[in-house]
Amino acid sequence: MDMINLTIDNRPVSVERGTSVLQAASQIGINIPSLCYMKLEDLNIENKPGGCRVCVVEVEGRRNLAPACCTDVSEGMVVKTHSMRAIHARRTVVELILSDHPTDCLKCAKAGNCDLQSLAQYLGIREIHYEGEQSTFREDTSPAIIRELDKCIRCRRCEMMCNEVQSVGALSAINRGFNAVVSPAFEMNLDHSVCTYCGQCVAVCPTGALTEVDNTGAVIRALSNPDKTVIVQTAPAVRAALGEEFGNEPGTLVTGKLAAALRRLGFNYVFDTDFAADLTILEEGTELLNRLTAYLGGDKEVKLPMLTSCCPAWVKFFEHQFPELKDIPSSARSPQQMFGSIAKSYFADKIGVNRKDLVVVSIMPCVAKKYECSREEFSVNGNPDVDFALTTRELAHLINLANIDFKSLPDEDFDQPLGESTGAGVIFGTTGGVIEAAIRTAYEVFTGKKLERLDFTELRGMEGLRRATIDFDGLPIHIGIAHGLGNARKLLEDIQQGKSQFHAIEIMSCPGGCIGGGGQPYHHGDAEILKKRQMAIYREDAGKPIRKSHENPYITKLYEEFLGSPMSEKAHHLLHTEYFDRSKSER
Amino acid sequence: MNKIKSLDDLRQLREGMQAKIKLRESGDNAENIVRIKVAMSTCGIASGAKEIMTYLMDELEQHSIEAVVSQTGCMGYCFAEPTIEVTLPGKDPIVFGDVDKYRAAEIIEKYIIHNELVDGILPANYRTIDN
Amino acid sequence: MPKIKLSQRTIEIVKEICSTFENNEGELINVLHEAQHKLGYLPAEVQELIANELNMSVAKVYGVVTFYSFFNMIPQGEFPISVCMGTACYVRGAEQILHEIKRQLNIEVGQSTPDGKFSLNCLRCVGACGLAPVVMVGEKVYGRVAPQQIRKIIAEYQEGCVRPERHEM
Amino acid sequence: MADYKMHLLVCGGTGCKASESEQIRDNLLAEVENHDLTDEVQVVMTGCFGFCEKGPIVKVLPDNTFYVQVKPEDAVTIVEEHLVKGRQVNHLLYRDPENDKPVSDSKHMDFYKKQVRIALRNCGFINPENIDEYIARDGYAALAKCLSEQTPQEVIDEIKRSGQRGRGGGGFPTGLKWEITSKSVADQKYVVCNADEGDPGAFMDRSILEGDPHSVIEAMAICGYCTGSSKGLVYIRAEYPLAIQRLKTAITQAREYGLLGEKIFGTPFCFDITLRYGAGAFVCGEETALIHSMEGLRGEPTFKPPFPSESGYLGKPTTVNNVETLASIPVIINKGAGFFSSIGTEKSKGTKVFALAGKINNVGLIEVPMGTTLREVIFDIGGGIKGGKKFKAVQTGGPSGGCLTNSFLDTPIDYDNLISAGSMMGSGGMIVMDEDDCMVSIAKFYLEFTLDESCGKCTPCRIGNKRLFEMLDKITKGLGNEEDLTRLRTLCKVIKDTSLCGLGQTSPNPILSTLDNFFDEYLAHVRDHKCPAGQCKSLVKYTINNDKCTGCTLCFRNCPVGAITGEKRSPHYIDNSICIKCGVCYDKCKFDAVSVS
Repeated sequence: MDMINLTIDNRPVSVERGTSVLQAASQIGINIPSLCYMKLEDLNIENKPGGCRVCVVEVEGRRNLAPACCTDVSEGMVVKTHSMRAIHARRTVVELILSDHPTDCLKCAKAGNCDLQSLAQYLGIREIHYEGEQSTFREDTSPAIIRELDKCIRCRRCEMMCNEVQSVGALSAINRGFNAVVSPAFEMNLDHSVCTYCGQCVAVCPTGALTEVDNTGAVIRALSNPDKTVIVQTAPAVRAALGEEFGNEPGTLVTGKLAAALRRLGFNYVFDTDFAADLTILEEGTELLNRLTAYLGGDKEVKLPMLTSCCPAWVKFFEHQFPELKDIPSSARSPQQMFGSIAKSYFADKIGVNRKDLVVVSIMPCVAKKYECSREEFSVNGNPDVDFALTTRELAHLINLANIDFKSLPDEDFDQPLGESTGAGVIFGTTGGVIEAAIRTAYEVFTGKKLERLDFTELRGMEGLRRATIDFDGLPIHIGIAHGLGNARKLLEDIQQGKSQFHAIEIMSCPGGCIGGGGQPYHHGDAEILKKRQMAIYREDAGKPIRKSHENPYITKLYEEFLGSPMSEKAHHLLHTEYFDRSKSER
Repeated sequence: MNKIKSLDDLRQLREGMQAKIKLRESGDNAENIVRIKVAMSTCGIASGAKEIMTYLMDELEQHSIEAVVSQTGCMGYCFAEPTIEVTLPGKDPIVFGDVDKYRAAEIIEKYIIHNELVDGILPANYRTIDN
Repeated sequence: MPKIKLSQRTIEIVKEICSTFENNEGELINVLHEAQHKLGYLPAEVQELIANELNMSVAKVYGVVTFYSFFNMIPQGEFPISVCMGTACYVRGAEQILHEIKRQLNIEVGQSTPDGKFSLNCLRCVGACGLAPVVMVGEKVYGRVAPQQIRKIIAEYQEGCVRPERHEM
Repeated sequence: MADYKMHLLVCGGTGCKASESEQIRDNLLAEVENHDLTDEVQVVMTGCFGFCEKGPIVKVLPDNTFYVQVKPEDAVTIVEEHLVKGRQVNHLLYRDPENDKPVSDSKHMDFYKKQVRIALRNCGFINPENIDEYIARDGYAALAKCLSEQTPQEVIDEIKRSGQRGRGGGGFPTGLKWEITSKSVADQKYVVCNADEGDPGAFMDRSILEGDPHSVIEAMAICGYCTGSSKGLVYIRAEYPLAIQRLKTAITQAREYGLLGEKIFGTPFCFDITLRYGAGAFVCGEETALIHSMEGLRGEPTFKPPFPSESGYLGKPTTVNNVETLASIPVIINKGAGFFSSIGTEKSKGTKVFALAGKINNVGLIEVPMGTTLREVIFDIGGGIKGGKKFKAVQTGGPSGGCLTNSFLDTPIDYDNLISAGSMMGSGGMIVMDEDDCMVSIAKFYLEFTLDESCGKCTPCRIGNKRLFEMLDKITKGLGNEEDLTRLRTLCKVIKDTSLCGLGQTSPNPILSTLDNFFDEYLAHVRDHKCPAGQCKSLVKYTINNDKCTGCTLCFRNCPVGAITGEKRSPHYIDNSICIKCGVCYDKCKFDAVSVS
């Protein structure tokens, strides 16, 4: 390995060639503040425009200060990261940013979580010497995301996520100079763009320029209305991340406390989206087996590979970008919507409540779920199956608001019947989980044999594109997995060109799957957090007594009492959906 | 148009072309070469100034003498047309009258090449229009 | 933003331009130049079409269009007036010239007169510094312009002039 | 082809063309035909002669007569008098400003005397649309020499020995730049000619491309040979239609002759050139921004290293050279490195082209040896200040440069001297200012330009320059205070220190240099709220002198905003709350009754 020796702040350090000064400094514990720079290790995500100029350092022999994030180390380099010259420049640069930033921190959604705020505090900025005109932009509210570009600091992280990682292309830098900003085409609102609401822009925005639509107020109103029965479902990835908002180490599982907190918030029934995930497996798994059987029976019309459809951002992505492939994904609704549909039919009947008086709230790691529950096809006579979707962050906020001491809560269980779930439902929260859950069921149904090994490690991991072949008792089933829409695009292009060899493909929009969702506690650029959440999900699965969806007794009961069988007419009506070509529409 | 395939092709083309813009090069460098002005007024032309000018240009070319031959207006020596004014580098202009081909050849041979004086010099009491 | 419907002919023109550049994303700027040359300006619908043809995002096309001052998203006047704001022109009084044109036409920089006859823009040095200050009307250059001449220059175009050849959307 | 006895060269540069030089050419042609002289007289449209102040220019050869400010109708006179009767047309001759005597030969004009033309060697001499004329002037001989006699490294060594540095502004040694690309290993490399000349008030590159496009093409091919690249791109401003057209013609001709394309001069070397158009973004003069723009992206710069020489266009090694740099290359090869390095100063060799403009008598394009003093350029070549006013400052280096005063007049011009004087070479714009120019306004003018042209990627340039501009604006409106001057300087230094690219790193130079050299003027604005040059409108007040005003009502009738009131035949009065300080009343008053304070 080619090692480079240099001196940082009078300390010798030896690092690999190609390391940046920023990384080299952090290896010896020197923290150089930065703002636009962001790197998600192992996910191949890096934002390095060298634009904010906060990380400038003094490099001996250079006329100007150098940005530590983009300056590679070189032999014999002498760097001063905290010389007075560097500190002065850094403070001035941050003052300049603040001079073009609203000072409404008190009511900013990002207060306390804002990188710019922390930086200004760290640098001890008490006065802005260069006041002047501020750039102003129209606020944009879509069903899921709010853009307040007055707060944009042009770090370009959102643009990078939207284009390079997600390949969505809803956002681009526009204009130039003082008026430069990141925006959809023609400065239209996001809902007029190809935006999928994956929320990855929100996940990486260092300030309050991009935030989710806040539904806590609506939920509070519902909870305080005595005429309403308010029930809640909570997605698998939430339990692996919520603790972070209360000071727990990343990767701490808080399933029991989560249920307890929701109950204390006043929800009448505390359910689990994992239940609906098990249901999804039965529907989607059955659909896959039907297609496979037809295919093996010589049906050339059958669409293979089958693609998963539980991720709403992914659904919107292919509706915009690959409308000609819209009959390839499974027609199964997402777990959130299956839950809503069953809750407002089966469960409402069971407890004798009119669907109009039943409010279904979901807690999701996702901002696209807000958009998903607003889709017209997921409502009956204008009444949505899921009324409100809150993000993990919003829930944390509600818990704090209600003065619930989260850490000291006892562990409680979910309510029945929609709270029972298997390990298969849990792993929906991470990339590779849906397909693993599907295989656990499909294998047994298809082969009629009991699956001995439940952990399909070949399907797990953080690689953006993964492939594996599972032996279905002599029949090799080829599986593809993609997380991040940019990776998904590659698989779709293969399908378009007829090159795809897969039978089934799992696609999740967010890097890491739902654990890395746009509604999760902010990772602030630390990819380790995502990995720890992923490990937590698999831990939860391993600890579950039942780990195969078709063995969930309440699912069996649901079919017996209500749905009949997977893919039955009733199931089709309540649990499946159709997709639309959005490539030409006014979006 | 033929392609230029070698250095020689280029050289040939250049030599051919140089003659065509030599006039401009010489103009730029007039002080250091022979300058001849041919009076080209009505009487001059009537007495054959045009032919003399062409003859001078050809002859000079033959002798490989770098020179600028230009036309000028009436010098006022109508009695002695065609008249020409010859300026050698570093010398005052001298005007020759009654220049026919024979005398032109003589002027080139004697005055321009060997710097000997030739008969028929007109008194230099006129002013060229340049001054 | 008001929607316009592109004529079939316009669509063909744009598609043709894109295909001369082999529908290559890297040729975006050349495509935009050509389209603006043929159509006079680049409305949103044309940008959408170009994005589609070059298989790239509209946002990116818009990002490029708004980066370069040469590209226009609104139709220019029949006679676009440009005032050179290069240094040589500036020190020889370009500001007064600009002010006078604004006053005469009663429009600001970047706007067109209500009758669509004139539009006003500033441009960087045209390189005719010897003639400073310089005003261009269409392709015609007016040098050593004095504020008093503006009325006369504008009058030249007020009536009876042939509209420059341009394809209608 | 006829053997012409006379050549009429008509300047076809943008400036002269704007003054109808094409009409002049057409009229000359018609007149030549009228007099049956088509076989004897050749009329040629050439590139820029440089003496734009006196354009349009017509030069008659072989007697080297230089006619200035020719009008289309003068064509008749030139043909009848000069061509037919052999008499120079006196009233079209240039007059020596010293003694008003006509000077017929351009060599004797002060404007040309001190010039040494290398990059401009063919401008105003050959027909740029005729490759033969370029070849006649040793064109493509340098390329032939390189291909047939020298290895790429030998050529690079020759250029390194010549000491040539990039003429685009940075002054990076050309030979070294080529060497880095030549040593980079890649399946494809590129040669890029940066013709995105954007400095306001600079038109060197445009003139070269219009007047001698082949010199650039030849040099690009030589660079291709040296660096191992077969593809050349010219990134040229779309605002230069004439240069584009001439370049296109030249490329076509070079291809027809096989001087571009496959197997040039029968050697294995292949090279061809395509054009890319800029679209009005000054920052694209920065090489990384230029490369992004060529790739069809927003022209935003990226941090260097990696330099384009290693990773440039499409990620491949790319040599980016400025037009003027390239135009000198064939001369270096033909005449040898020694010839080039014998001209100039110790660290800056050769000549430099400047675009001389502003309040100067002889506006134009000049080429002088490095080391010529500003005084020689401004007073000898430039003929001094217009209208007998006093010299105040000269701005070099465009928006990246600074304003130099009297005390720098005897400084020999080279890269290093200009930088230590607080300015820079830049691409070669030189704007002269006189006593009527307010230096705070000038600084503001440049800042406004940078503000307009900043790409907006990095904080210091995007927001910092905005704040600088706002402070200057405040000062020119008389709202500034002395503390602003300190803050101005502090912020300037941080912007220089922290900006991403050359644009931001140099954008404060116009402020810093005027703060250094004209601090009193700034002080006058902030302390006394006065503009000594009388240029800052907010600080100017127009008043009518009661004693002098006759009540003629001329000012009243001309005031665009109705700020003037008064009865006929009695003194008028200006309401300063309405007055927009346009100065019309001042200009119109025949009795000198309006005064400015």
